[in-house]
Amino acid sequence: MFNNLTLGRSAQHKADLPVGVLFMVALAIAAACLFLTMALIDFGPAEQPLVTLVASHLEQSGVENPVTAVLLNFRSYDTLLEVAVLLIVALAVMPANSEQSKVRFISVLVPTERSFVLEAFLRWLLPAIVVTSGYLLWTGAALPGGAFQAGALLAGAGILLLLAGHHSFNFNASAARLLLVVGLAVFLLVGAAVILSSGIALAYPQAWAGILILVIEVAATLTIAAILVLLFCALQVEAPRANYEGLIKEERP
Amino acid sequence: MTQAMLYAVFGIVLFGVGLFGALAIAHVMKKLLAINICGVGVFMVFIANASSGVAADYVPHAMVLTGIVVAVAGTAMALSLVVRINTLEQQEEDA
Amino acid sequence: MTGSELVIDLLLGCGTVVTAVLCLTAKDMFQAILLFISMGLLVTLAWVRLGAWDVAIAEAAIGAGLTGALLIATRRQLNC
Amino acid sequence: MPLSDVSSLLPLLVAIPLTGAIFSVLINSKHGQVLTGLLAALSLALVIGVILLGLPSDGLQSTAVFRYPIAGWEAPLGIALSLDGFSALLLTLTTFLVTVLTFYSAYYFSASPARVRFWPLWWLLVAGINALFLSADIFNVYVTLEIIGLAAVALVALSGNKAGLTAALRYLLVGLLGSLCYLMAVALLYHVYGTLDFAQLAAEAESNPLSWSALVLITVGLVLKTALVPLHFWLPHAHGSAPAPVSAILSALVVKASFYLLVRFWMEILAPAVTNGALILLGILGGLAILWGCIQALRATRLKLMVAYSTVAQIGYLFLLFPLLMSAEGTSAAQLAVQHQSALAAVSYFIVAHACAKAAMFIAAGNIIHSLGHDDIAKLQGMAKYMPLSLFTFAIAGGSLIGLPPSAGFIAKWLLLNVAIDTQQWWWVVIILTGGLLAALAIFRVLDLAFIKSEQASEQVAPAHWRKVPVAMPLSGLALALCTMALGFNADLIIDLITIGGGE
Repeated sequence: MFNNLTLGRSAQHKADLPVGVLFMVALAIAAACLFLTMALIDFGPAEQPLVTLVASHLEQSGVENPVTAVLLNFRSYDTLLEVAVLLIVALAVMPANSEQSKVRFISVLVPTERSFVLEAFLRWLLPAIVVTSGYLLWTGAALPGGAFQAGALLAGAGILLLLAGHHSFNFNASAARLLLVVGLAVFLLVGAAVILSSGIALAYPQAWAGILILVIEVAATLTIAAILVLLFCALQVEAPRANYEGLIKEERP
Repeated sequence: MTQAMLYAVFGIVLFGVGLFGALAIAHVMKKLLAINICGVGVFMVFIANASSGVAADYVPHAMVLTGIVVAVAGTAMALSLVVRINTLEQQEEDA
Repeated sequence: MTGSELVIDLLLGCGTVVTAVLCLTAKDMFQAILLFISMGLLVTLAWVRLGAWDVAIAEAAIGAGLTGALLIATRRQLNC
Repeated sequence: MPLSDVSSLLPLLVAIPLTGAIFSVLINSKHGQVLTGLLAALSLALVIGVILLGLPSDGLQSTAVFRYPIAGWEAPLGIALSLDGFSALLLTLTTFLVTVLTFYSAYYFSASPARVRFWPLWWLLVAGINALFLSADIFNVYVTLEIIGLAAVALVALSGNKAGLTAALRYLLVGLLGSLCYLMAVALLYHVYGTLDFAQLAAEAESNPLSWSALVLITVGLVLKTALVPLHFWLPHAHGSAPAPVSAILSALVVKASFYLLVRFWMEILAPAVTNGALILLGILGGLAILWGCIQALRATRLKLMVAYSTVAQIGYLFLLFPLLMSAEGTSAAQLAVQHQSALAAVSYFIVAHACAKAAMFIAAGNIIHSLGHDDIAKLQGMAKYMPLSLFTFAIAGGSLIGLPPSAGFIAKWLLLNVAIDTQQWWWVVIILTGGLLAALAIFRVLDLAFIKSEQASEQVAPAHWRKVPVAMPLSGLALALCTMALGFNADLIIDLITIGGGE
């Protein structure tokens, strides 16, 4: 089932298993799903005790949006580990060439081919995106939205910038590496610092909860945006690197 | 059949479709699509169950948000591996 | 639940499943990715129907948008 | 909040490796990263030492479980860390192995450009493993499983060649699928019981169709990650093509992490949903794994692949735990509890013995590759002359895997045999002994070749491309191998620890 992985130029859904086996697998999965469906319907709807618990503790959480309260206060530990997951992926896809750590994070370059539509579009869109992501982050406390949505939006701006061809990013630069870990680092620092007042890791003092959550979210947004742009860069290996080499010679005095 | 139940069933069906696809298809990118579909099915079961009571339960919403980010992280990692393997294969072909 | 709401939910659910199946059986990789993204958007609507606005925004931005962008970028590298 | 006891130290076990990871990203220099690593390992060892000293020492009478509610919210609203004897043992094992392997990696990666990414990923992996052993929340466990899975894949991919990358990709796909099965089970359990906390679930769980479904999904997902036959296909290549310290931690700890979870679910959380038939099924798969792994190890032509297949076999022994949990007719609850305790003690011993021995073996194999540039078994003839320490390590660790006295492997098998005989399941005795025999054949095949003197005197020159390794590298392997010996003489240490908080 997994021994025969094809990267294949063609997307043909060629199976590596005999039809008989596939049929059996399909049958087994269908039977299991049917059983699961019956069991779930049989059990019926459930009233969760957590609904009232979340509602009654929302005031102490420092935010008004219950999802944000769960993500960054009640179950903040999950979110902390989730930022660690993103860091792992960032490290895994980072370009292996560590010799470039002296090159700047963002460099300006002359694009090989210019797209005037995209450029004009960007001039208006970029500030709008940055403002909107800031707004998403800010409203995350009360309305739907938050660090991940804001980070994704900010990353979109970065990717557009990349596509326009005027800039390139070097994720081995110290500034970039700082950006990659700042979310996790701030989260850990805040989590440890509150021990001084409440005695328990990540237990924010109630009066400070709102502001601390915002601090964590801002740092997380930066990290998430940086990591998402890095992911996109990593999958575009050839294209930017071609004019990247030329850039280093030009940039250095 | 309530709305929540309906979506839960669709979630289970998506899970099954994705699972079968992930096992049966050899092409890596489609395997990855299948795994993602499988994940969407799981998320749908979470969210559907969360709305089955009188008031919405926000804890599964938070869990699904975490799940979505983890899923995209895994997908990105797999895709970067695919690209790197492909680059090596092309170098082999060129050599 | 009124009848028209049930129809919307049924259509959304069936649409999601059908798009998923089409995505996995598509011959062309680009087509498969587009179908995957459309499935993401349908699922986003489903989250809205279920009252999960946060999840809907995240699904549209990350689940459909970002994953789609990554998939298309990879496909361009692979030429498949 | 009275947190003056050892539980206040629990978050440190996750925070220290995470901090280590952050500093290894920020500090790019070689010495900085190594220094960070050694400091992190040292502080982990210190913390675990203090925790062990703080544990109650009254053995069987104690039912203490230490809990730490993170963010100050008690379950079910918040997430708790918890520590009992079983997790304390595994955390101690993790800390010990990580310390040795960090020391080894400092040398192994000293000249490799991969070190820049190795160190942060290494510490993130350690954070994931520690977080998993500490977690008392089934969704939190999912996140830790993903940390472990993704970090492990990234570490396997460090080898950078096509075989390594393909193995990593396969490992990743399998891991993602396994995690999703697990996550589906979390959705079901949360729907039914309204909580994610281990203890609360265990108190409320009952035998109903949704519990069965959840147990099946969890088992399929985790068995995939633990690589039990027939779902082991991804393991040999992933473990066989990774850099040596990575192979060592994958075989020694990562597969054990998902096995630990299986034990938690089958013995505690979903115990009411477990049936005798299911226990026997897992046992049969375990038996098959022992035989199949040993046979493949015998047929392997590469040393690391052989060691990896031996892991497949050793995982099989772990799954013999499950049939030994079966209750015979007429056994009282107290008798059953004692039986469970002794079965778990035997398997815990097995985990520790195998972890040390396998890490030692992968280190030895890594040294051999470092020296020779290959690990072709057929070309190892007479190599003992050039790499005496590494091959000596290989021999001692091999002895423990076979189960020769006085090694820890011997005690582990002896304990397992005892439980099998006590519960009158003699057929496992046959399989355990056959497995030992086959393992002996595989290991002596290598040793025979390596220690034999070449017939022709002309071949007594050093092989081409031979490189001397820093003496610290074989020494760290030897230290681990000697540990398996030392544990053989001090069996009580582990068995006392495992009984803490194990009162059922």
